[in-house]
Amino acid sequence: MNDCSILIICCEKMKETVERASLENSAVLALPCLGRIDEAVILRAFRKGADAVIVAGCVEGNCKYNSGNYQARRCVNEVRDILEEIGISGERLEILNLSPNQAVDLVNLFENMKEVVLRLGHPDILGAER
Amino acid sequence: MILIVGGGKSSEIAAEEVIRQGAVPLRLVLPEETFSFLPDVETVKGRLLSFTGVQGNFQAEIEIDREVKKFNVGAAVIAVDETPKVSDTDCITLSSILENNYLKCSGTIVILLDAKKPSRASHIVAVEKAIEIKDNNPDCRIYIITPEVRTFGLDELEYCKAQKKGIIFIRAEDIKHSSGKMKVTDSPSGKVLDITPDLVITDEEQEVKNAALWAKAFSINLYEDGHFRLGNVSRGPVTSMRNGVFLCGTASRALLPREMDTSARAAATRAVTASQTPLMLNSAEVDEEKCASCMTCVRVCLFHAPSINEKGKSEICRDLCQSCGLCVNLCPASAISFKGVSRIELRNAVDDVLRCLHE
Amino acid sequence: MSHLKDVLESGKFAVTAEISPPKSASCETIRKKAAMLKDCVDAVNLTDNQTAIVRISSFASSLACLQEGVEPILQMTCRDRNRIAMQSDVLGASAFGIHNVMCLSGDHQSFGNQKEAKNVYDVDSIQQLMIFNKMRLEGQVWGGDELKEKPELFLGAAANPFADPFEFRVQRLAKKIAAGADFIQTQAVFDIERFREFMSSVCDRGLDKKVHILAGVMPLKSYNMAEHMKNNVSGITLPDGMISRMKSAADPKEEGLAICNETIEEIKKIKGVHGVHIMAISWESVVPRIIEDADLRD
Amino acid sequence: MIIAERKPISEIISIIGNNKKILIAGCRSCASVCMAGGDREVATLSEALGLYSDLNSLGWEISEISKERQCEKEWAREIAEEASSADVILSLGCGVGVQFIQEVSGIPVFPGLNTSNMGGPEEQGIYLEKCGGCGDCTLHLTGGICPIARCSKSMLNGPCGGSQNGKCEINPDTQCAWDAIYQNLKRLNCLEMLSEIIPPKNWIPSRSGGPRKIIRKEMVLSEDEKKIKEGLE
Repeated sequence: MNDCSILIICCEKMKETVERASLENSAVLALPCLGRIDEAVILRAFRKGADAVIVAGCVEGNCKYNSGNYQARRCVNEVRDILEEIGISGERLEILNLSPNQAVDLVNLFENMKEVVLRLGHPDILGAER
Repeated sequence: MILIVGGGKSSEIAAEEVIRQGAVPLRLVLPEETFSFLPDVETVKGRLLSFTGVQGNFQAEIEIDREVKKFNVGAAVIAVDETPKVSDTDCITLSSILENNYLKCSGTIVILLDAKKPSRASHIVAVEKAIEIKDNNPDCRIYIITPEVRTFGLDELEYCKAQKKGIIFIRAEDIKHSSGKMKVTDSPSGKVLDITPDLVITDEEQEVKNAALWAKAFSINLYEDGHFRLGNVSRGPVTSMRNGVFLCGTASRALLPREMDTSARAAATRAVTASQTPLMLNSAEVDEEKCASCMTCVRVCLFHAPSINEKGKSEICRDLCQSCGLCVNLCPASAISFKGVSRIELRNAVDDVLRCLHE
Repeated sequence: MSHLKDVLESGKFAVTAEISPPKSASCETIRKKAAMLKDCVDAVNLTDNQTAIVRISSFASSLACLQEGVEPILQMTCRDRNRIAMQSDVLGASAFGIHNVMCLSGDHQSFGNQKEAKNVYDVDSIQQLMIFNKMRLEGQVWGGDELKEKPELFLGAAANPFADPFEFRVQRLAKKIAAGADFIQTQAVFDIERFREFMSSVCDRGLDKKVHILAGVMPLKSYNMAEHMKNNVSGITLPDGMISRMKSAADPKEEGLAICNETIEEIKKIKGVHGVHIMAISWESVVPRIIEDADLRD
Repeated sequence: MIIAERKPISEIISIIGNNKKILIAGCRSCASVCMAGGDREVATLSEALGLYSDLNSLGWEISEISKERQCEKEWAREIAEEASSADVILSLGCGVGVQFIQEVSGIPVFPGLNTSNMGGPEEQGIYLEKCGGCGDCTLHLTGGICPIARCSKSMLNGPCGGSQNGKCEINPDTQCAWDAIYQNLKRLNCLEMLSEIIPPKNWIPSRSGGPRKIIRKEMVLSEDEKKIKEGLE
């Protein structure tokens, strides 16, 4: 079951780090700043077949626009509550604050996120392209 | 052309560096401010009314003795320095020694360093001056009383040299100073010392005059203690929160004399390069039909870009918008957007990115 | 008409106690407790669903108390009754010989066991006094309709010298007196300093001449009762000294009674206090002993 | 403004029951300002319900619409017409909006929000009740702070015995309205206002006097004007 698909949402600055980590079986969605993510984007990702979503942004305080990663954390917490209410485990969604040269943290999180997906299996979503 | 604000030392170095980089500096000083004359730098006394436009193409409106002139500048450097607060007590201050030299005084001299907001260099200046006074007349007695001796890095050698020359440092918190007599308790040992000084020199509090005035004109923020807020770490050391506006001088960060020099030159260099690389960010736009005038965008944007216009709807100033998309996310009526991050575009982006993952 | 009224007006140092009606349809416990307090207190408060917990009504408890030969003080909160129910209950009480009525704002229902109930608060305690005062003086219900027979009432109210804003508390007491309060029972006194300060400003304004003030005292039974009082009973300030005494006491009950005794001694010295109100919640049996120790009965 | 809060999603799901085609209707006035029912919240709810439907293969069809206000018959009618093919309409407007749409809609209209009170933002994201809508405003007597709405016991001669360091007895982070009134009158130095007793309030104009109808006489069209108007429609 290596076909688990994980979406990584990151900001402009992180894009290069995420690509350098070249994680297989993952898709990358880059936005001008993490502050742009709203709940609908993450919920849409799950709806379209993502087994897990990692939100990767700069360390809090380093965001070029100052509030990007704070807002992303608030959004992730809100989505986790909604997922729990709907019946999807909140462990499938994680936010990670790292500095551009710390790709290793992303790889580690990616690995144990895979284990989470292995343990929990696919959220059998009818509409998702499989 | 580069606009340089401020009349102090930092602005001189910045202007000099701008010329060295081959650009033309325009120095702006407030009418009531004093400034040091620089031969080949045009200095203007006036009030900055507005600073619009983007990096590489700013328009500065300056009111010079009741006549409003427009200047087109590529970038700006705010090189304002802290000035000592005029203290009401009549004793001699550190800065006054620098001007009219008291080097020839004798007897017991006490240098008291306990101002709440001293300039970062006050301790080193005090130690250097003490050594000079001691060299001039070796038989005078000098005490330096301070809760903590703040000489950094190489200046520790000065501190050591001063002690070798017999300058006595007392680390004291409670100092009673009345009618010519001083009672000082040395904190580490607790012993009380009685000193009758012939001359008392103190260091003064520093303040940034008119910081709010400049911040408003340039739409940049201040720290709580009134200094100019630096841009975020990822923007670089001498940046402000606005592209194309750079900060140096002690009004943004407490600096040692050497650091003032490097920070002024750095700001000038960045300003010259910025003026030659115009920045075209596509700013967010508001669909006035949908706007509920709920002020969320005004409240969340740290760059003061959105404001409510006279029609009661939100309007985003193109010059200040960093196109980060925070307001696009939080606008409850989804009235704000710009190319690439609208709700539909983002929804399709998620669909595409996941579809090609599954192929 | 009201024994408590006669005692207070005769200048004697009045003593009142408090019985909390049980959560049951029988008032046996009230009768037993009333019997205990029979000849050592001037009157007994019957609380009205205290802390918004459903108990047998104050009216019924007062009747049972009266039948045992102890003068009741009927308590009526603004939480559960609008002005219609209040005025009709007061008429009933007076008809059955219950003349002492105490007007209270009442604890918010979120404290009790009916948290989802809708509260009333049609009027507040001061407006309640105004309404009852008009009934007993002019023989009219609020709005002017005549009553065939006027109720005879001796009106009481509460005052909390330990609540904020402290400097406004005396002025609020003045408002209650203007509205018609005859006697006042204060919140339990633990912080004697603040109570002394309160009483001195009461006397400065000559209010002690216009109303009978009874100082509330509450014997502490245990350390965690003291902690409970300090943290989650609103409007009570407990000095830390007292709490540590309770904590380190070998026999907390004795220590509590000792503290209560000391407080009463201090209160007796304060000018303007016309009596003591002993709130020994679910410890009514100790009241005679408290009165004994502080020789309140001459 | 009217302050409302979205119902928990699990409750919305149980309200929808086994209806299949759902139109979510947003409102761009108060519900948007308090971040409960604007376009953004409609999009979030739509994705969430879509995800739930996919998860349990219920095959829901969710469509979205947003109007300037739901509490106008014209816009309510437009929403109802948009829902021609839907089974139910889930309105994210306040309670007023739900009822306006239901009046003109042939299919059931369910509330997506819990409408709470009239107030405003204390800061971004925190909304406080300010007005109780009692129909007989006496703010001039209480230093511009309304005890009917902001005192837990709606007292007119407060504070009660439970007010301590400016907080209400029922909840440490609820401000005691009467403490605020006292401080405010002190600041405006008209503390003497607090010495007069406010008599029992006339509650007739309030909700307890029955549902209220406010009429602006000079704005009501005459019968024949209405006929002419209807003729045009």
